[in-house]
Amino acid sequence: MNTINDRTRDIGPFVPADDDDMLICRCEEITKGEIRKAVHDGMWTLTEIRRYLRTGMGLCQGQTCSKLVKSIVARELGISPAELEPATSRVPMRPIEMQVFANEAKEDE
Amino acid sequence: MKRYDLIIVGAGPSGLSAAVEAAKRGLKVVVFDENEKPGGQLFKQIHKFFGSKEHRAKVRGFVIGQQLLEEADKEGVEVVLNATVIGLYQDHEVVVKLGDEVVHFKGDAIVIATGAAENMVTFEGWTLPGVIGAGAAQTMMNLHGIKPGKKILMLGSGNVGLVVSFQLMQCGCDVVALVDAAPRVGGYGVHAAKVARTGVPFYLSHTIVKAEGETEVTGVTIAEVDDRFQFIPGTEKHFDVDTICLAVGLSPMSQLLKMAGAKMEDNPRKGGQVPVCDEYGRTSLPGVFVAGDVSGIEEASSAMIEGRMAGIVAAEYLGYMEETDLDHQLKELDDALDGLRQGMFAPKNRGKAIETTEEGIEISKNLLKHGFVSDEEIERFPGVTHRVGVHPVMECTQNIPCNPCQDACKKGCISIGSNITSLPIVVEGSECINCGMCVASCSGQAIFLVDEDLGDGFASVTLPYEFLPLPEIGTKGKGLGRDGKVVCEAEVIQVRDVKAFDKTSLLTIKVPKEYAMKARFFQAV
Amino acid sequence: MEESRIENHPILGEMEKGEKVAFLFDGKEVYGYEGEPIAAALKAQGLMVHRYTKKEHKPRGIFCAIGRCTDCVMVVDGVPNVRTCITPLKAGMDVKTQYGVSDKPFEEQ
Amino acid sequence: MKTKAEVIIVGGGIIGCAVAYYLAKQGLKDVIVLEGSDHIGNGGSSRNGGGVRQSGRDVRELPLVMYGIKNLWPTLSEELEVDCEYHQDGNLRLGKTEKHREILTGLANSAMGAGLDVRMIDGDEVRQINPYLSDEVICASWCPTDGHANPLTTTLGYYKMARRMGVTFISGEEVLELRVMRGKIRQVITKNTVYEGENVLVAAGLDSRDILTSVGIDIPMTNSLLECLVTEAQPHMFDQMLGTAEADFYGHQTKHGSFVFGGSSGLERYNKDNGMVSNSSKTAPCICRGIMKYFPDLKDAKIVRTWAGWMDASCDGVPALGKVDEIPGLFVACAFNGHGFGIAPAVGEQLAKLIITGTTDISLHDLRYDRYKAKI
Repeated sequence: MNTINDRTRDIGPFVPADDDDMLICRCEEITKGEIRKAVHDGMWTLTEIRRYLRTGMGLCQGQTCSKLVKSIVARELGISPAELEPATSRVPMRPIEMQVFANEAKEDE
Repeated sequence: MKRYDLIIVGAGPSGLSAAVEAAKRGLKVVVFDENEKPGGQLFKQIHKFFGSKEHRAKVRGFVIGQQLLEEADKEGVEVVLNATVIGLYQDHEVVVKLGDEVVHFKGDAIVIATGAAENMVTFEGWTLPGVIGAGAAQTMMNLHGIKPGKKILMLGSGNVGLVVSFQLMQCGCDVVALVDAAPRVGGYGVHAAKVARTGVPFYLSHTIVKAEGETEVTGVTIAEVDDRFQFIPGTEKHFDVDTICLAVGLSPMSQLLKMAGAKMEDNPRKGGQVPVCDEYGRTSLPGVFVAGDVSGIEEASSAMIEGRMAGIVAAEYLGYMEETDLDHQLKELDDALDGLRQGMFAPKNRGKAIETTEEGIEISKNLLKHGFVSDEEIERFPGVTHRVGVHPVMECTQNIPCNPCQDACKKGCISIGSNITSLPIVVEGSECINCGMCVASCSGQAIFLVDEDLGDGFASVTLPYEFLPLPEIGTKGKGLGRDGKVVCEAEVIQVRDVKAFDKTSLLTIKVPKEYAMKARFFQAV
Repeated sequence: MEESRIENHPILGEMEKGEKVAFLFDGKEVYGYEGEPIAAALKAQGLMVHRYTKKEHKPRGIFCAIGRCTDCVMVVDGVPNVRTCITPLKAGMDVKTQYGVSDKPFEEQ
Repeated sequence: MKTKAEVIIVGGGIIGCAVAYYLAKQGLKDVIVLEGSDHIGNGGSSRNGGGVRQSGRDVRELPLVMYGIKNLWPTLSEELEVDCEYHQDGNLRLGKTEKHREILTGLANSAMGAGLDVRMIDGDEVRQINPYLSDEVICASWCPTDGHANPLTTTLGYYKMARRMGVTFISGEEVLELRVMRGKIRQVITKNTVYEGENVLVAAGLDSRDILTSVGIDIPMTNSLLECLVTEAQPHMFDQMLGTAEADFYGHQTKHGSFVFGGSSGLERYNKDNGMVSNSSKTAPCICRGIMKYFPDLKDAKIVRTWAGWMDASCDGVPALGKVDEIPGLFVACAFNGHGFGIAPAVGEQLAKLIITGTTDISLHDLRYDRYKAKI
C-alpha cells in the first residue's frame, strides 16, 4: 500500500502489436490495445485503468478479466503482476435488483 | 439483528466441513450459499477421490457432498441456499440477498469459504459462443444433464482439464484433442492416462491460435509454441469442433475479504489474491476465518480438512472449547493435511520439474509429453510385475497421496506402506483371487488384472470401464494401447458390475497373448 | 432436437427433471423442464447465441454457466440482463435474444 | 527523482490535476504533483455523482462554475483527448412537498439574482422534460445549462495531459507537513522525501486541514461520507442531471447506459472508518428506496456497485480557495463540500492564472481561506 510511484519513469514508447484488437474485458468490450495505450497515457495502477477504460466495471465486476488485465499492465510497465494491487472489490458481490436491495427485512419478522 | 455464533459463506467442501465441526462443539451455525444446490464443486465431481480413508478416498465427489450435507443436517447446521452474500461489512455484519429481500445478519465469528473462480485465456475468437470454461462444461453435463457440445477441444492438462475431458466422454461427447501450452502434462499422470487410452491425442507445447466461426464455434486452430510461448509458424493444426473448453487454472474468490478490509497478499503459489492467514485460517480480522480455495488453490480433499480446522478454531475463539484442547484436536488434522500435501504435486513442488520418483525411478517422459506411459517405460515401475495366473498390474507411476488399493485387496497383494505417496508394489508370495476390488478402488483407474496366459495363445485383461453402453459378454472389438491406438483384436469375456465397485464396471477382454501388457482399453466395433 | 440431453449417465444414472413446460424463445413456442436453468433448456434446443454485444454487436453465449460472467444474459419477461444460466425456467416465460440491452435488433433500435 | 520545482501541488485529485494541466498549458511545466494514495484521483474526484451544475449552489461559488460551464466544459473532451461524457441537458432539482418548493424557490431566486438562467416549474412540466418521474414530484427548479460528465475520465484526462506536457506526478507520497523558510513557503515533507518549491498549492481534500496545520493555517472542515451506487446498463431514458431540494438524492444516466445515483441516509456524518472508506450497510438500500420513489420504472435495474468517499465539509458549505496572504507562495483549494467536480475546470484554470500572474478573472474574495468568523 502507498508505495512511491514516480510517473515520469520511462517505460518506453507504445509499440503497436498484432493482437491489440483482442478483446480482454468481455463485458465492456475493451481491447488489449486500449489497455496498453492507457498504460502509456499514465494509467499505472489497475484502479486507474479501470476508471479510465471501464475494464472490470461491467456486469461481471471484473471476475473474468481482472487477471488478464493485470498481466497486460504489468508487462507494459515491466514489472511482476504480483506488484500490482488488484482493484477494490465493492458491494454487492453479485448484481442485485434495485427493488430487492431496497427491501430490507424487518427486524421483528 | 439476527445473530449467529458462526456465519459461513459458501456451502462447498470447506464451508460444510467447518460447519460440521463448529456445530459439533455447540455453536449455532448458518451456512449461506448463492447456489440452488449445496456442495459447491463437489456435486460436479463424479470421479472417485484420491487420498486415504480419512480423506474419504475412493468416494465420488458428489457422494462426499451428500455425506457432508447429512452430517451438517444431523448436527443442526442451518444451510440456506439461493442466499447471495452481497457484502461483508464492519462489525461482522453479513448482508444476504434472500428471495426478494436483503437481510442483515451478525456473526460472532465468520468463515469465508467462497472457493475459486476459473482463469481465462485469450485467443482470436475466444468470445464466440461455444468457447466455455471447464466449470461450465461440468455444470451443464453433471448438474443439468446437458451435453456441452458434440466435438470438443480441451485446453489445459491440469487435473481439471483431464478430469473434465474424461467426464465429457462419459456423457457421450467426443473430445478431439487435449492441448496445453506447457511442455508437460500438469495434472496427475493417472488422470492423463485414462483419457489418453481412449484415443484422445495430447498436444503439449501447443495452444490455441484461433477459434473459428461467425456466430458460433465451428473449428479451432492450434499451433506449437516455443519455450517463450510464441507460436512456431508452420505447426498449425485444424480441428472441426463445436466447443472449446478452457481449463487454465483457478483463482481464489477472495473479494469479500478484501472488501471487509482483511490484509491481502498476492501469492502466485496460492493462485492469486488471498487473505494473509495462519495455517488454521485465522485472517488479520479478529473472528474472521478462511478455508478452502479462497485461501489458496488446492483440491477438495484439502479444502475439507481446512474447513474442519477453521470450524475448530472458530469454536475455540468463541469459547466453546478450551484452548488446551485445541492443539490436540488440530494435530490429527495437521497430519491428515500434511499427508495430502506430499508427493510430486504438493503445493511446495509446484512449478518444479521432478525427474525421478521418491523410489528413485525415472519418471515416464511419454506420460508428461503425451499423456501415457510407453510400453517400454511401464516395466520399470514396481506395480508392474509378471506372474503366472491373474495378478494386479498397477500402472501407478507418480508419487501422489493415495492408498485405497492397499486396503482394497483383502489378500494383501498390494502394499503402499506407511508413506501414503509411495508407489504401490505387488507383495511377494501373495495370492490374487481376481476379485476386482483393486481395479474398482483405484481413483486413477490405473489398476488392471492381467492373466498373461489363458492358453490357446490368449491373455485376459480386466480393466475399469465407466462408459455407456456397457459392452456385453461376447462383444468383439479392438484392444487399444495406452496411447489409444488399436493394437489388437479383443473380445469381452466377462462384465462385472457389483455395488461394491461403485459404478466402475470391470470389463475382462481376451487378447492375443503378446498384447497382455499392451492392451488397456476396449473399443467395440 | 433434444440430442444434447443426457438420457442416461454411467455414474449419475437418469437425470432428474422437472415437469415439461412450454415457453417462448424469440416468439416461438419451445419446451424445457421446469426448474432447469433457462440456458439449459435453450442449449437442449441447440441454441448457441444468447445475445449480441452493445459496442461491437458480437454474438455471445454460455461461458461460465454459474452466473459469474453474465455473458448468457437475455431479455426475460421484458427484463434485460437476466442471467439465463442460473435463472430457473418457468412455464410461459418469454425469453428473447438480447441486442445491447434491448430485445430489438440493432437495426430497429 | 525530481524533488525541486517551481510549483508543488499537494493532492492528485481533479483540482490538483487541473491546476497542473492549466499551469503547463500556460507554459509553467516545472511542476510536481504529490498524491498520497496509490492512485491519481482517488478521493472525491472519482467518487462523486458527476454533476456539472450551477443551480442549487451558493452564490459565492456561482461565478466560478458559471464561467467554467460557459468557457471550459464545452471543449474539454477535445482538449483532454478523452471522452469526458459531458452532457449539457439541464438539471431538475426536484421537490415533493411545499417545504421543498420553498427551499427550491429560495435557491432559484438567489441564483437568478446572480445571473443564472433557472426557474421554478410545476410537476407536469417536470414530467414533460422527464416523463419517467413519478407523480410524487410536484415541482422543480429547472436550469437548462446544467449537466453532467464522467468524473473518472475527466480527472484522469487532466492527469494524462499534464503528464504528457511534462508535469511530474508522484503517487504514494503522503505529505506530512509543510515548512516555511525565510518567510516564504519552501518545503513539502513526506515520510520519505523533502520536496522544495517556490509555490505550494494544497489541494488534498479533507487532509488539507492537517497539512495546513503544520504552517499554522486552519480551514474549519469535517468529514462526511458520500455514498453512491451504479446500475447495470439500461436502455437510454434521459439526459438531465437530477437532484432534490434537500440534496438527499442525485444522479443521472451515463453515456454507458448505467444510472449513477448518490444519496443520503442521514448517517453520513457518523460513519466508522475502518481505514478503507467503506459503505454503510444501510445507505445503499436507502438510496434504492429513494430512487424508486422518483423512478418506479427502475425497480428491476440491477445495482452492480456501490462506493463511498469522504467529503471535506466546511462550516459554511463553500470551498476555501486562493492565495494565503500571510505565507507568500502558499495557495489552497479545498473544502469543496462534495461539489468540487463541476467547478474543477474553472478552479484549475483560475488558480493556475493566480499562481503565474497573481490575479484571476473571477474574484475569489468570497472564498478566502480566512473568511471564517464566529456567529456573534
